[in-house]
Amino acid sequence: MLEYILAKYNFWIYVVLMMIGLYAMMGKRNLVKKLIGMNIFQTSIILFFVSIGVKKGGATVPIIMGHGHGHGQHLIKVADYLNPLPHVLMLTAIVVSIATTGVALATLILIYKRYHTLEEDEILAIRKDPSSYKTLG
Amino acid sequence: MIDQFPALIIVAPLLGAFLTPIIGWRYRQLCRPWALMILAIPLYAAGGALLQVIRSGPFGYNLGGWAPPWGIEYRIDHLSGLMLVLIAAIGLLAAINAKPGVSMDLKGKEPHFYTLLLLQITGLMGIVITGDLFNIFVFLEISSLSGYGLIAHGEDGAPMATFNYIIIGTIGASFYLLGVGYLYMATGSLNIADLAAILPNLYHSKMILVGFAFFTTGVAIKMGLFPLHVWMPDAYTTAPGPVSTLIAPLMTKVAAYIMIRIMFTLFQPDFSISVVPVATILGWMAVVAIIVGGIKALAQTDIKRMVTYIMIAEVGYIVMGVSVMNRPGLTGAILHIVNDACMIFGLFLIIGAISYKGHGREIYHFQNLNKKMPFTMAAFVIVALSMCGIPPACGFFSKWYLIMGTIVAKQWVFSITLLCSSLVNAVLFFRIIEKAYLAPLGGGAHGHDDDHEEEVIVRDEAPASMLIPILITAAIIIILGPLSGKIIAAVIQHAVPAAF
Amino acid sequence: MIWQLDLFLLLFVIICALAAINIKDLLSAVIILGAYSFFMCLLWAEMGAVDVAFTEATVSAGVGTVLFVAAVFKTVRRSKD
Amino acid sequence: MKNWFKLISWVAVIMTGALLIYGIHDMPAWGDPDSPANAHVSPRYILEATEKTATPNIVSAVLADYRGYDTLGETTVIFTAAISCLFLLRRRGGKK
Amino acid sequence: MGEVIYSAKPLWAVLVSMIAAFLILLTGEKHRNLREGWTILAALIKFGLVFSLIEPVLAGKTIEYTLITLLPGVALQFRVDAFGLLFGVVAATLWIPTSFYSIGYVRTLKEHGQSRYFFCFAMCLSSAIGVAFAGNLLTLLIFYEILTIATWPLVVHHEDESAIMGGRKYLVYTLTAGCTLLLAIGITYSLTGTLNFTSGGFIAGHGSPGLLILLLAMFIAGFGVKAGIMPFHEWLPSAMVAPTPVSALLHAVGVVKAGVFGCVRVILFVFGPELLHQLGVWTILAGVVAFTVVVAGLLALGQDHLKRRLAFSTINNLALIILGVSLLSKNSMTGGILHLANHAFMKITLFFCAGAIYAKTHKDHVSQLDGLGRQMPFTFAAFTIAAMGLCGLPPVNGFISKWFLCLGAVETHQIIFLFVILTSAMLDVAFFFPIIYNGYFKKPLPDVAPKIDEAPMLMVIPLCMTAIFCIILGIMPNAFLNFFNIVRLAVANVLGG
Repeated sequence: MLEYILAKYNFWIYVVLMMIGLYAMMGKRNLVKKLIGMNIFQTSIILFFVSIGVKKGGATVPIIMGHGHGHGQHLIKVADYLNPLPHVLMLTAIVVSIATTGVALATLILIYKRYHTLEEDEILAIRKDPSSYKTLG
Repeated sequence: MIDQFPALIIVAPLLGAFLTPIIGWRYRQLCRPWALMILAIPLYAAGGALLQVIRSGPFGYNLGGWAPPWGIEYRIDHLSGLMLVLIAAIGLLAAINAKPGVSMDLKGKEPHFYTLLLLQITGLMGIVITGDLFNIFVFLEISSLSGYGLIAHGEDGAPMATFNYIIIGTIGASFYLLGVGYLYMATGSLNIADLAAILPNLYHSKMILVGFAFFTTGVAIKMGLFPLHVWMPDAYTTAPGPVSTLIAPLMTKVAAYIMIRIMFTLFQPDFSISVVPVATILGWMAVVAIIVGGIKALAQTDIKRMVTYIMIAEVGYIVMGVSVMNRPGLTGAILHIVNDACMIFGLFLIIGAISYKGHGREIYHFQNLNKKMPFTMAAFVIVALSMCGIPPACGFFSKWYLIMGTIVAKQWVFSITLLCSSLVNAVLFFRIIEKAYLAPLGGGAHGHDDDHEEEVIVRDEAPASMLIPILITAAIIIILGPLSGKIIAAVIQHAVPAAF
Repeated sequence: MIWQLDLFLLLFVIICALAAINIKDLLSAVIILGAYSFFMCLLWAEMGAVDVAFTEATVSAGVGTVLFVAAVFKTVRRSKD
Repeated sequence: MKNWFKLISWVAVIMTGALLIYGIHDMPAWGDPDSPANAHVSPRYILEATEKTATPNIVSAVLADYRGYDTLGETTVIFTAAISCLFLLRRRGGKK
Repeated sequence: MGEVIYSAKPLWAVLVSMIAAFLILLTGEKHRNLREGWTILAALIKFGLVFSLIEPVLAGKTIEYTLITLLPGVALQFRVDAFGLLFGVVAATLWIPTSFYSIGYVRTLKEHGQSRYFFCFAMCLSSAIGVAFAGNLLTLLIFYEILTIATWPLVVHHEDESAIMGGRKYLVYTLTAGCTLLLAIGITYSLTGTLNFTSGGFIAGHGSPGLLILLLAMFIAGFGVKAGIMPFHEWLPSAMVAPTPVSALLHAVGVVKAGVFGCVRVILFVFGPELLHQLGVWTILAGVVAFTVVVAGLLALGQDHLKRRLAFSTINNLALIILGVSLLSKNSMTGGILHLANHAFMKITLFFCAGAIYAKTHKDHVSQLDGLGRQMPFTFAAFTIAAMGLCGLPPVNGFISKWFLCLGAVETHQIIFLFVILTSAMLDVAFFFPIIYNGYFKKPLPDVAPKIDEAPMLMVIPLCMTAIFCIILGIMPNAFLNFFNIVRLAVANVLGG
């Protein structure tokens, strides 16, 4: 069993991270905490993708060195280089995640301007009963 | 020219979006004509592409000249052609409609609004046109991000609603991405056509099952299928008028499109039937969605919120059509995507016009509205009848196919649910029609004697830029109905997998 | 690949993640999130995804943290949970 | 209400986790060079990218060329986010 | 069946009043005469179109027009056969007097919302003709639903509490019925793959007997709501709050007849006599409607409100029509289908009379009519003629249809149904003759004018015309419109003889 876990430990870690992130997004009442959870959640997916591209047995970074234009093409061996595709995808995913975070933070500032708090339950209370706003504000 | 249509559909609004802030920087008034002009291009190209598909079958377009599994392929088949035309048409009409609403709610931010509108359309069209799973994710995020920005600018509760939408929407998109990851891990490919060829050998792999589960959950979040709908009513109710008009009809429908793609193009139908009981689960979720959506809608007095709950029920219709797994059901689902987009669009247009004229959105505000806004209300009646499934409006025909699907599948509970739901819709809409057209209850007829002067009610119609899209949409709703036979023969029947 | 380093990084990542969502002071939480991102970069670099690691270091650990810190300064530092 | 909400989120988290763990069983061994992901599409990038695009970095080659439209989309995402933030944070009704 | 003619005439017969409806809406309240002109013009054109169809149909031809394909094997299709033509002719003919009468009625009472009123009226007629000429179940359903919706504004026309409540009840009943029909038609389509009406039915041989019986029940319930079959009749008396020409239209021309028409279509052209004999359900069906016949007659006795009494009489007579058809013998079918036409003429006369009385004197209860015959002799004469017809007395047309019904009941050896028909005639006598007697012979109430003081000519002339028609049709059933021949042909088509 231990061996089984160790064989794919990256995947296990990503599952744990994902659960942490998901829990923070759903269970935490503070909006910043939710965003932190979102970041963890997204990075865990990136970790998952990067793990897909790993090749054991001496594969290196997918940068081909020392070959001029097309010469020596026969020297390139697939097994020597890591799978570049997941890396490409994840570059996009990182950018997407930071963009989402940016927009979410902008909304966060709007929310704070309006309610002067970032706790979800307090905001809900204010929305239900606008008079409680003054006591908190 | 025709060969470049697929690229044109995406590139034109994208470039347009990049240029809009530059134009708006100095000449703010030019933003709207510019956006309209830009939006006409994809409509034209999408129409041309659809005709091309009808004439000579699906075709692909390799971006950058790289062959499909390696490069990104844009693929237009019957289903995506239809969706493209739908999105482009609704986008254009929504942009025409936006003018008065934007100048009222979003004064001084026209460039931003039109940029985000164009980006939204780009994102939605990109989702539909691309044949690459990861590219769908990218476009999904473009449309979601522009949606977040637009919605957050709405009335009082909007930022909070948007924040929830961002959190839940990100979970949805990430689940989708996770699904892509699992499929990539199992097959090594991201191209839908390529995957569809590889996958059948792997149907019993647990990775595929998990990937499929994440796909469906992610997409279900985006389309607001019942237990995952929590973000939807708040977001669409609080969004500014022109924004909900644009996003509400399209976002859920495009998500439904992704679901149909995944279940019927990416996976073969027998995967969803024999390997996973997902069809049955989805069907019962749809039943719950329809019932809960209907009940919640009945409980609302704010008509905009009511419509969002109706949308939840309508999403249930589409999912139900998918879940019965037969030809009439899927035909009905696809037809309902089109029809429902038109109907919901019409409803939001009308609500937008009514709020623009300063009338509230509560049902009692509709009193005597037929005298103030006769054309708007006439269009409302048409949309309402279509929602109740009264022929010859288009709602009847999609409902017919959906019911046929449930009958063929011998799912009687589903059939009864659909029928009851159209009765619920009748209650929902006739109470408003009654309010708008008839004298207040207890007031009595005011016609028998002309002795007492009626209070003079001045006609106060919405401006032309709002009224024209409303009337066009109403006309489309009527025309689509009798034409549905033709649409199905020309387009939809080719979109249904041959296995059915 | 050195599995001890690997394991150490993975453990650290998880500890940072747990800390980030449990610390009541939002500024510290955000800084810890930056550290989390940084450890993640190391992990990826160690797995050979240098481009991803660089991007993550600049974008997430860099820009992201800055954005978060700015937002926290503009709003409130304390959190209830 | 708060406890109820926490319970829901715990259930959702555990269900997701269970699903993920269920999926791990059939995964190819970590770092297997012959796993489908490493064997189907990507070899061609490694073999021909340098030659066809004249870039030593395969990741850049794929990013900018093979999947160029993903990158275009990525740029658009940034642009969208920037415009969204501007749209939200600029003062309402500003007269320029 | 004989040869098929392809002609757009049925389509135009439907469209003409729909076009008129929009012209009416456009013309609006300001040009009242022009607006009413559209109504009359459309009515005349429609009548001409439908009339021109009689000859070819009697020559054994069928007129077909396919508009657009809706489903594989099912088109939006008009097909005029003898039975459909009968309903079409009745509706088109009666629209003319109703139009004149309506104009008189709304102007006398200075009704509000007249444009809406005439718009909906024209839409109703359009869809009624559409129902009559529909070539398949789906087309029938489409026009049937349009009819439902177009009638609603007429029912709630007065916009007071009872009107709105009546309207709600009407909608609940008819829309639920529409859903039931939709389901039934869906099942039929999934069983047979076609929906085209065929003389003698097309569903035989598809599906198990149990399913077919369930299907028949759904169809009869769906159409029966509009036809007022008990226990689905509740909406009909409530809908009496509508203006009288609307009640006339509801009861004589359009709505309820569309329900009866649908029932008969289903019985004869979807299921067919043979299948019903096989299934052995016709006795149950006949029993249910026979029950409606008797109970509606009894309930009518208890009504003091004139229009409510007429409403129950309508329920009674409609059930009689369906009874005739469901007995499935040649004579009973002839009687039933003929009664569909005859009842329309008689009942519209009665409603016209009730409306004329109300418009003139604002009286609408039976007990208020004492001695009114002296003030309004023409109205009362017409009322008497029509009432005699409904009781089955010669020489009014009701006699002929009831005679054939009785013959049919004898033919089937089900004496109980003969008794039912005779009892209903007795009940008719019992609830109509007191009105006539009171009107002529009782001491007038103080507010009755001593001299002749009739309603406006626009109302009296139409009601006299329809009354005279009742007598002419009673003496010469083939006069003008060849009703009897059409009915014979329809029955012969069904029975394949």
